Amino acid sequence: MAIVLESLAKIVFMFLLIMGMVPALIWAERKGAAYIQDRTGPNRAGIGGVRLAGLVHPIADVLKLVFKEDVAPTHRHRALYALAPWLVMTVAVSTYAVIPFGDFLTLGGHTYKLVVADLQVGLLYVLAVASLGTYGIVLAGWAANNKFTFLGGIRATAQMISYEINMGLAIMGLMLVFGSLRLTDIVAGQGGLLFGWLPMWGVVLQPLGFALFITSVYAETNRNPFDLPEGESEIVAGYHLEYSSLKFALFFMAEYCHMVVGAAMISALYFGGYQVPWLPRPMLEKHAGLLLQLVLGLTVAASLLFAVLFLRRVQREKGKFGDARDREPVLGAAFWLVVALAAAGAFALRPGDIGAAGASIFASLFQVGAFVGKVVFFAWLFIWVRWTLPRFRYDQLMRLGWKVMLPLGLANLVVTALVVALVGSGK
Amino acid sequence: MEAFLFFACGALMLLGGVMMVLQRSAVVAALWLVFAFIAASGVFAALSAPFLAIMQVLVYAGAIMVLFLFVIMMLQGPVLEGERKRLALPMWPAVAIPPVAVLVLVGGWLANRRADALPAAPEGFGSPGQIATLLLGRYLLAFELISIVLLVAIIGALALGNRERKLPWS
Amino acid sequence: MAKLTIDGGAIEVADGTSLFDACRLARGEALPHFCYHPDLSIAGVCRLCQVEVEGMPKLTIACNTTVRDGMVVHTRSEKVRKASQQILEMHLINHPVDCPICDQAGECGLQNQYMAYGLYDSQVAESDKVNKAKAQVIGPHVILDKERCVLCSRCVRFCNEVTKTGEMGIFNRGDRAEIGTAPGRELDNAYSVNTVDICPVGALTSRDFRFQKRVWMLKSADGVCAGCATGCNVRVDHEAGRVYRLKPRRNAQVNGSWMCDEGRLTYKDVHADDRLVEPSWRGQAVTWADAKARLAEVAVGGFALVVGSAHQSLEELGLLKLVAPGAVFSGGLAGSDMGVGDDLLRSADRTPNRRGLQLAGLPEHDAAALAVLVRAAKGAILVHGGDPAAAPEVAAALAGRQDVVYVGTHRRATAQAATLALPGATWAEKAGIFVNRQGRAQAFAQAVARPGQAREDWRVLAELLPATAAAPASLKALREAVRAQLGLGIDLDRLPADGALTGGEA
Amino acid sequence: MSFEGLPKGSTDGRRSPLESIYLWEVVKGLAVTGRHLVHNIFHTGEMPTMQYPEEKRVYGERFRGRHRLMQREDGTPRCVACQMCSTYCPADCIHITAAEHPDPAIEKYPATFDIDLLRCVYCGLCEEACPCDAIRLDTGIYEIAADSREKFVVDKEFLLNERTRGTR
Repeated sequence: MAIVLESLAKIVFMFLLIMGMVPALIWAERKGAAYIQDRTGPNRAGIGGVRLAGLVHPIADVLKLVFKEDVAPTHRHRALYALAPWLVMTVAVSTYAVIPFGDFLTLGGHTYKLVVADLQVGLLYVLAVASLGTYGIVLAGWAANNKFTFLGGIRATAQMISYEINMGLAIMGLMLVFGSLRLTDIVAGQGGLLFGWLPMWGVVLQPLGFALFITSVYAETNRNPFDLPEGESEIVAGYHLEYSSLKFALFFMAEYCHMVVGAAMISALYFGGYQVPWLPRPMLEKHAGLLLQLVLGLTVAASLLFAVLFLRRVQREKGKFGDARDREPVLGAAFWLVVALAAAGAFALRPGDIGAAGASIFASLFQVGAFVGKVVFFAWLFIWVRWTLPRFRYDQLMRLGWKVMLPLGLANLVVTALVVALVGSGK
Repeated sequence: MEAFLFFACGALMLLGGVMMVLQRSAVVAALWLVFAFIAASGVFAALSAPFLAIMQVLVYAGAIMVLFLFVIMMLQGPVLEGERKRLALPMWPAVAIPPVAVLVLVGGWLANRRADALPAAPEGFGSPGQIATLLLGRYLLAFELISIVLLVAIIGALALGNRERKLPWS
Repeated sequence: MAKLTIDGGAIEVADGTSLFDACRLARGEALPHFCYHPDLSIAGVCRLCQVEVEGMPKLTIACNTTVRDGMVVHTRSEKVRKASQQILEMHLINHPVDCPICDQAGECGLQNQYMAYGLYDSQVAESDKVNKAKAQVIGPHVILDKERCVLCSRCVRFCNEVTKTGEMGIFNRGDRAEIGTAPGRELDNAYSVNTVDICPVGALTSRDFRFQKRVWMLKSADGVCAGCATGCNVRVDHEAGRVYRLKPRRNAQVNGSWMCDEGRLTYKDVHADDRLVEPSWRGQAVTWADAKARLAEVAVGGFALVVGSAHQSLEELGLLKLVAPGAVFSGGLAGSDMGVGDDLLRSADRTPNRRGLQLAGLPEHDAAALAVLVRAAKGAILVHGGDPAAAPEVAAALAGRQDVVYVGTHRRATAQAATLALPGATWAEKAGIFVNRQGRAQAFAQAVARPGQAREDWRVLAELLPATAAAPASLKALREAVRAQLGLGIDLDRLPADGALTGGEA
Repeated sequence: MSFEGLPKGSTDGRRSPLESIYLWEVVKGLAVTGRHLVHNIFHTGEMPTMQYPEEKRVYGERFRGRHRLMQREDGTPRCVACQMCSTYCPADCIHITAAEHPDPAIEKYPATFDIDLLRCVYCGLCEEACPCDAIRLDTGIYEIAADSREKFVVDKEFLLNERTRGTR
């Protein structure tokens, strides 16, 4: 029974993490795109005049999508049309099962591994589940019985097949280096230092593999510059053109879930996952108190900075709107001052001596934080790339996949195999 | 637990297979086949062979059937008029096959139930390492021969598909 | 014959021709003019048709000059152009130029000629103009605006020469001269709106058409007035499916340039509220598909009695004969639709095609005789057009019968009495031929679209044809069939512009 | 097409080896967008975006906004229902029915004067055509929105009233 509860807790944690990141990412996408394009971005929806720089918009979006009429084409294939969005969403979420979000957590003398399912063949599981994601998109395109969605589905199939192979080749190089298909092994293997100073991350050991992998991940998630299944300019909105309301919301969420999965995979495989460079677990536990104080100190400084920024806005925009929105900078400044005070209070309580158990928990949390930080960065990279690069043409996409990346992947595999055979694996 | 998983997945696999045969629409039939593959992967998992289970999904469901679906769609286009129709009435008895088969299976298992009927899987059974050792050690020759057969098959398919045109090497 | 040179070209015309007509022939268009009218006497008051004749010391007006052999005439010389310009300017001195609110704008002689020859910058300030009475009601159909008048005297001559009633005259002198009705008189003759037609400016406007539509928005179709047996040629002015007015079309053989006021208002019947716009079965509206099914029910044994009407076109009457070869035929109520006639244009017979009825061989019956026929009918009855049930005897005979099919345009007594009423088209909504009291076959064209589900009558009748008869494929084929059936010697599909006589004056 | 003025590298169709790898170019692109992002985060006030309902762009005096009907001294429309505007209107959006005015000096007035604002293309030909200066597009109103098509059809009273905004 305990194992069920433990798994359940981990599943809930992972699910909440992803679902929490989705609205945040949507916000980052919209606001980031706006700032990159010298626009203001979403700033209208607000609660009592507080707009949180557009953060209220995802909530408004959800409300809108929930209450919208579900318009569906008459000539659809009913069952598959209804199935497709759930398939996409399920596949997007279930990938997380094998990704370790931390090393372990010791609570009450019991050690818990911070991964939902530590599969022997975790890496293959990720690939298998990701490959099933194609079905959702293909079926959405086919069942809606519309030429444009259909073309989107066709594009998605060909694209996914092409890039899955490259993704597998890239991962095989990594597998050779770390000698395991178990994701926890791979992450654990990235904790060491190369030549005594360089973190032994996947990206250092497999730079070409990393380039191939990240490109394939972008293609697999259908994100720009590989979002041809959507291709607004030629096929309107591709496979999800005929979906509306909650069904559309599922596709939309699934895209961001895929992004988080992709980001988590990149950080776990090539950027050491939860590993903090130069701070291995024993070091973390040893200097836990110091680190905690450092974190609190930084929090105080950052909150004060934010508070000052808001106070400047208070001064500058006094009575600009003449309504509830004028309250916003005041509330912002107050909030950050309270945070700064709270952090300063915690700092003053001298958390330096939190004991061995506390140190262990702190170390685990710190590692989880490091993992989440990496995931956030790579998720942001997805957005950043989207608003930087133009979309590929379909023939370019195919040429890149089959004529450039496939030979490179094979070469990488051969070289890696030779080196591993000569030098020995990272184990 | 394993036995339950085995029979449940087996039943689902049979259901998938029968439904695939009964479908009028090629696309839906392909999907039922995918369903059967995933159920087969469950059977492998129940038999303590996770590598095979995952490979079943990855290779058959994730790659081969996607290609099939791609080809079907390319040739056929969006939903055809007849595809939304239900199954023809005389076909329905065929749907009864999986439950009957499951009943027979479960009955057989119950009749011969002995605690030690199923030998425990040896350590490392079905792991990638073991399979690799087998494939690249004991069965290397067979493995390579199969590879050659597959290669010949691919070339043959190309030759047949391109019969009208002049092949570059002929 | 006189040979003369006009604008450098030689032309030969009959002796006694006016120079105006000779110039029209030579130029291909008429000289600018206000007062000249082919069906009125020559007044020569507008001075606009002046031409230069070599050998004459001054310019001369063409309308009042008769051609002479060897004349050399210039109509486009600088001198003529300048004269036209100056005369037009004079006409405009006291003209209010209220074209935006003037109904004549768009078909105004002053406007058109001023655009062609005018002096565009007037030398007269608006404040210097002599103001006269505006918008005076001078008769039941006509409104007078004295300011706009250019004193061409056409209306005065019309009242004196055509109707010989003499209501109108020009009063006062100089720039105070103005048009008006004689003291104590109203412009109330039966042809009064013709003055509006001939008025070259907007001085006389029709009360019926006033402000209804700007004339440049109207489209026209050539029609024949269905108001009486005279068959005046008319122009049906319509826009967006609605007829706005009828204007006479010149046909020297029938109506000259005129038509009566009563005939002008016949278009109102086309847009009447009681139009039959959908098939109706026992008073319930049904679709055409249903109506066809019901028809098979009613006319299961063919028709025993077919009643036509003098309101229908010649083609329809001819087709009627084919619908039920063995039936008893009637031309409807004899002596129905009679009014007051006069010796100018109006006939006492207010049906457009009674001669056609006679040509088609449908004898008319009085109410009692028709009632007897109805009672005697041992099969279904087909009534096409007209309203025979307006006569109480006929209505009584029809009452209670469940096999009466009516094809017509209005929901009147016969439509109410019929079991199945099918909507046909009025004269404005179909093409056809009427034979007038002279026996002259005249074609009219379709002007507007049919309302609701109404169809062309001949297409409706073609549905009723027995299986043995071939339905005509087009109106052209139908005309040919009718011509052959009635033994007419004229091509009904290509009638001359002024009609063709079918034989013998009535 | 002329390529004059463009840097040479972008016109000759050949790429340097570094450019052909593409990845380095991606990084350069990311640097450009990143620069904009960071700059905008710290200089939110400098963006050219207008906060629309609060801030409004000032249009020139010749801007053609929603129509209005001019009045005589007594408040009746100047329009004499000559239908020049509806004749000239390329969008066929003006519908007038004329009627007899009791004053023979005015003679004709519009009984109804409807403009379908959805059909209007704001070309201003109606005010060009009007002989009485009765219709003008000088209100400067451009916020024309409503929740039903019927509300976009505005009538004489609406157009005469100087206090009306947008649509009905």
